[in-house]
Amino acid sequence: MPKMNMVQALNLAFHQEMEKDETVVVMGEDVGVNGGVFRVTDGLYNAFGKERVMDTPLAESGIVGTAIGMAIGGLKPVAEMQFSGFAYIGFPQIENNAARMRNRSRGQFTVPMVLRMPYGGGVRALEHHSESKETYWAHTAGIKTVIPSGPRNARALLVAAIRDPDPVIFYEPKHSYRAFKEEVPEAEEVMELGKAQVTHEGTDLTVVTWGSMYHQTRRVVEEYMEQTGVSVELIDLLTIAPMDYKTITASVRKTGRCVVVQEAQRTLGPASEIIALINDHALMYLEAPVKRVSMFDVTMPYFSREQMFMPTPKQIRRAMSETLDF
Amino acid sequence: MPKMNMVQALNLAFHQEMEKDETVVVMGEDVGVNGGVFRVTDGLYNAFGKERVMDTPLAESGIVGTAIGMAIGGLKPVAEMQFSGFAYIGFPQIENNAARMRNRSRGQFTVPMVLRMPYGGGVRALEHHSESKETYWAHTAGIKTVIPSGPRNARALLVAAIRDPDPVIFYEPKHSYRAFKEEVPEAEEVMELGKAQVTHEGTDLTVVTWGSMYHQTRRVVEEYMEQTGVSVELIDLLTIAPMDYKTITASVRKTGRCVVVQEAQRTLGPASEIIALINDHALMYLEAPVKRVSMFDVTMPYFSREQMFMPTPKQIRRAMSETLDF
Amino acid sequence: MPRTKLGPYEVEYLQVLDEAGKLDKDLEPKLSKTDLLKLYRYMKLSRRADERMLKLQRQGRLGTLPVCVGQEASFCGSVLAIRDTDWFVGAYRELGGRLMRGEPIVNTLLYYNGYEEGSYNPNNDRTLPIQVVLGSQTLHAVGLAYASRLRGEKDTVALTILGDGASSEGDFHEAMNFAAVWNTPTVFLVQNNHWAISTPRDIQTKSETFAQKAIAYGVPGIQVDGNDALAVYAATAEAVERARKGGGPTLVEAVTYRMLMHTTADDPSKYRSKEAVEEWQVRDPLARMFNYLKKKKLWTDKQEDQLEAEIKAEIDEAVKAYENFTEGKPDAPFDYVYGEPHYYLEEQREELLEKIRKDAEDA
Amino acid sequence: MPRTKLGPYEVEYLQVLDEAGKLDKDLEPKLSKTDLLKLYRYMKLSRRADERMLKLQRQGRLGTLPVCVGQEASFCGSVLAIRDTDWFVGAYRELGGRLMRGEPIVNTLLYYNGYEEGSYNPNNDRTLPIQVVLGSQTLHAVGLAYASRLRGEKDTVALTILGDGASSEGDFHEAMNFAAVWNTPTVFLVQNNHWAISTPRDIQTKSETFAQKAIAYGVPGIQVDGNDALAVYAATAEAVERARKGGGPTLVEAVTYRMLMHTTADDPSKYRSKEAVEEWQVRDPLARMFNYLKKKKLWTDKQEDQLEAEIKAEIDEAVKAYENFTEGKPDAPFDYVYGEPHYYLEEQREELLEKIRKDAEDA
Ligand SMILES: Cc1ncc(C[n+]2csc(CCOP(=O)(O)OP(=O)(O)O)c2C)c(N)n1
Ligand SMILES: Cc1ncc(C[n+]2csc(CCOP(=O)(O)OP(=O)(O)O)c2C)c(N)n1
Ligand SMILES: [Mg+2]
Ligand SMILES: [Mg+2]
Repeated sequence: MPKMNMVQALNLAFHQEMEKDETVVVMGEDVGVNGGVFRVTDGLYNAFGKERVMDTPLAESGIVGTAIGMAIGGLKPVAEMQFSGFAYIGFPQIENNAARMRNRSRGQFTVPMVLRMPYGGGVRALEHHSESKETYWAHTAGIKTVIPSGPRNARALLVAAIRDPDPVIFYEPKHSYRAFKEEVPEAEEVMELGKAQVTHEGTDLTVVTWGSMYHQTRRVVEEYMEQTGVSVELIDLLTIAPMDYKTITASVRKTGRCVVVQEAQRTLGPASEIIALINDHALMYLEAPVKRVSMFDVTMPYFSREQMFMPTPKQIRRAMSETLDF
Repeated sequence: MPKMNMVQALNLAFHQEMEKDETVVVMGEDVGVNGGVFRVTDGLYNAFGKERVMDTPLAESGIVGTAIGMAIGGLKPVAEMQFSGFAYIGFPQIENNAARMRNRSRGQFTVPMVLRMPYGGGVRALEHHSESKETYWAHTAGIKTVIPSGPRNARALLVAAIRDPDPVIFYEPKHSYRAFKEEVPEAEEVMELGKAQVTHEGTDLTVVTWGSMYHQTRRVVEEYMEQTGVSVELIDLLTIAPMDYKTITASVRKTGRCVVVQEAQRTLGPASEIIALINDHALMYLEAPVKRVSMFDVTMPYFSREQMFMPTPKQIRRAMSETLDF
Repeated sequence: MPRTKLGPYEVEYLQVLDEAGKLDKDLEPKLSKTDLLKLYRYMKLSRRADERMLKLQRQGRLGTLPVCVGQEASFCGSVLAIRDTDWFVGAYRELGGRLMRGEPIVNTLLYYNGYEEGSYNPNNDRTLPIQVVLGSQTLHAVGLAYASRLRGEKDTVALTILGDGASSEGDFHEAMNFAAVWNTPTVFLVQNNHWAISTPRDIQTKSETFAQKAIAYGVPGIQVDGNDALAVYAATAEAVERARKGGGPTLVEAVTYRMLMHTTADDPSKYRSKEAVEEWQVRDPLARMFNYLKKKKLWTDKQEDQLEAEIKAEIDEAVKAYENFTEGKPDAPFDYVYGEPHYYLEEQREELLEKIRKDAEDA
Repeated sequence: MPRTKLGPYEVEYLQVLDEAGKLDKDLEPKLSKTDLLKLYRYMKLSRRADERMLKLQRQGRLGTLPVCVGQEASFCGSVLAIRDTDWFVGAYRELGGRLMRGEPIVNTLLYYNGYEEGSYNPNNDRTLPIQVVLGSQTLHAVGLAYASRLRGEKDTVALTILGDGASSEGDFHEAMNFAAVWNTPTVFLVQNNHWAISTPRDIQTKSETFAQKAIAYGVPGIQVDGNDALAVYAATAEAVERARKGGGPTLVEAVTYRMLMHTTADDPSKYRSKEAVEEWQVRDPLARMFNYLKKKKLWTDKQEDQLEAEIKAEIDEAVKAYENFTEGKPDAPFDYVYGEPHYYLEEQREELLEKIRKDAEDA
């Protein structure tokens, strides 16, 4: 199997899906000739032409709103917001229209679109280029919010998102775009949306995370297990909403202890929902409070202070120890 | 003391505050000559003139964006979004600018503005007129999200919001606009933002709610106490963010049991954060899972089905019983 | 050297049949008798349906609703210019236009009584539901037009309607711009009825016309007498024709007037004088068409009476159907969250059903 | 009867000093020697600072940054037309304009190294920080102008700068519209540098000019040669003058060119040819000013050498200050969440400090 980074894996998904299904179109700022500022859509313009790979005017509501029209009209648009920090401009079209068209029209019209956007910190970027605001989307009924963590699942989830009959917000951890490679099969792979993945089975502690926090956390977990012999169950959430809470609560019922690691700000980040679901379905199994490791309730600082505000490996490790020792 | 409904009480706050401070200005769609579609700003146009009470063009981002400019420029704009369901169009200006200007400019510029909007269901209105999406705002650092529950606190909180040095989202429970009257003193009253209120002290069960759910819940609680002799502590949250969690966790430490009633959809509604904070600070005091009573994870249905999807009094009562009997 | 001028940029103005009934023969569109009578019929149906709904609302039998009285020429005239296979992307103040698209009257009644069951058009799957979020639909029309072209439907167009107020929204700007840059077959019709709730047109924009906003996007713009159904038809038909031939989008401004309240929740006496409204009474689009048809010998008073009776029966029937409507299943909203079920939503559906059961038991 | 025309609507075009150095005496603005030299000085300072920052960035000593090379006439010419007490509301591609507002070079360096410490202007409290969210600042300029007027500052104006790309955002539309309706003293300057990252101007809008977008709002529009500092100054000064006198907003389009990459993260060879850029080399705004000043006997080669040396020293000093900058307290972001402390935030501040402490201990 060829080894690919996440950008290459996403690009592969595009090439194969657009080859297979000519209703798939790609649009956004600089996604065409330039191949996207992160090169995720590289080569598509030449391969599929400017009618299917559109460099749009600079207007996020316009991109989302026209994509909604295209989706209703029989296409499968995959629109890019250049950074998630600018996606709020497209948010009204998502909340007011994309998320509601199926209900509003009693199923007569549907919006099979994907809205991709790079999110998250750690890349020394300017203001608005480092946020993790998946909550805004996950709190919106009628859409799905998906966050891959590595090249292989990014590719398989993007294919699923494109084929999904509903609007999917596809949050791409930009920090992981080129951070590492994985084997990605040439042959098609599709993962189910709305399902979390237990990547490491364990019995003493459940750790839940997603996106760019996944790999950082995985490294901490693996080192910790090696050094201490503790058995950790690690869950990669993959879909934020609708949430596969059963995978989490089944694990917590087994381990009795849980740490959630999120890059998002604390108040009303996805960890809050995970804790609420554990409360609903597994409270009496808890032997310690669920520990949340998260950004603080501040605007993401400019990059000189960014790393300090995001979860750090040592902090994750301490959270694990404290939860185990509680 | 005169008895007033919430619309009258808010109107009183405006008249007094605008009289006292000539930098306070009011703006929005139909807030001037017409006095607002709910008449909250009635009479202001005649009293203070069109320069301070502006009927704006129909553009929510424009309203919020120009209000931000006014606030930076030394005014205290109070802008209305006609319904919270259209406020998403102003959301990018709030997230990208209002919430960040203090940090971005290291305090050189601040945005003392209030963004008022009626929210919530139960008034037989059209699509987009019945949502409770306080989470979007509460998950945004740098702003405050405030929800009054009755005429008296609405007035006192609006005054506080206008005087607050930062952007305040002021969610008005439209269902309670004219539902009942309270005594509201003519003399100025100001309540502190960021503080919850224990409206009924009790020892057996904590019930937390806010906004238009408060009065429905209060009635259930009072009836329940009368009929069963159970002692319930009822908390009116009033500010969603920054959250006064200590009032909640102190209560739960005492009662060991908690029900949260929210009109918002379940996933990532404020109840999730309340549960997470109880987990953080009072988990070991819990004798039963915290019970959340909420809307479901669907788009708010059109009004014929709306009531069924919102928390009902009987459902709240059952939640209380189940939590007590757990 | 003087400073140089760029331009001049122009937009057009069109009136065919003026308020005194004077017809400009040169500009008269070539409409068949069938089309003319269809146009008139739907204008009338729209008016009568509005009147009935207003009555039902006042009796507490419908929720809040907008009426379209006075604007019939504008939405019926424009919708007449498109085919059933074209896309129609309206707002909410174009009842007769929707009826021309085949929407059953009963659906409108259900819609305004809070039922999703009424918010789609079972007879035409290229008519988008009522759009409450002002201006946002204009972008959908651009996307739909784009999709049709890309999918090889060479001559499908999308007609979108918005209000004068909605033109202030950023989405309108972005839609005009995308349509122009992509050269999509999209026709934008601004129903300038002079009011956005209580906000008069002059607080909405400083430009003399809405039509001239086309210049910002490098596309044709035309202002028409929006109470002149022939002018609205002619301008829209021309724009549609251009769009079908690959000539891109057009902005049409139909100058009309909102004769009644914004919605039944609104009290216009708070903000406008009776005189302002009376001025427009004489420009009534229905009377104008009636006189035109009579002059053309296409219509008689007897036919008029017959039509009124027919329409009354049609509306009566719809009201009956509406009153006999039996509510669908309470958990229906769960059917329209996602196209494929997710267990967590299914659990919540069960919770809802249990809640309804228990609430009934506890009664 | 023919269909009637509305309009004509016009916008103007202005060039004072063409690329061959030909001056139109009639149009030459009356600028003092001091002002002319100030203008030239800041254009040069901007260019040299850009060049140095680019070098620092390539050495890994700065984060991603945009440079402004080639556009100096546009932002320096326009900023020269406003007073320190006017509001300046820019985007990010107007370095020289910011320097004219008194912003220390070191602040720019800190900003592009990820420090909020550099994102404000300690020497002028009417200059808004760099705005990354395209177009959103234009609304702030309208609100600021409104506030100044309401607070009795009769002649304060707000100048806002945006790019050709940003003009596609809905916020630009809403800002123009609000400014026009409220008649605020706001001057909008579109720096049309032909590119928005890789997106060429023709994919941004179909209109021939950006200036004509003014027509949509019923306000004056003017297109100027954006590499001609005199023309930019003259057009802006005229617009500012009109605004001060209560004449409302103006849209100025400065036609210029982005000579280098979008930001240091961008590779323009992916999407544009060298020839396209070369075409613009001959229109360099600095060379044009240099020749003009020499012809006017206001400048000599010797003065030029002196200026270069001065500027080099100034930049060197800023770089030194930047390199000696000692980081402020790590919890500073907590100081700027709210104006008044809330206990939950203060607890989180403590948590951060403890985390930093423990992370260090665990090392
Ligand atoms: C985005 C948005 N903002 C506000 C509203 C509330 N609202 C409903 S109708 C209306 C006025 C609309 O005026 P116009 O566009 O001229 O259409 P008309 O009602 O005159 O047909 C307003 C402000 C809304 N529905 N959507
Ligand atoms: C709202 C928003 N969308 C997208 C971006 C990403 N982005 C940064 S600069 C840029 C191009 C801007 O072009 P233009 O407005 O012409 O300004 P220029 O860079 O040419 O000065 C884009 C798309 C952004 N910063 N803000
Ligand atoms: Mg209108
Ligand atoms: Mg540009």
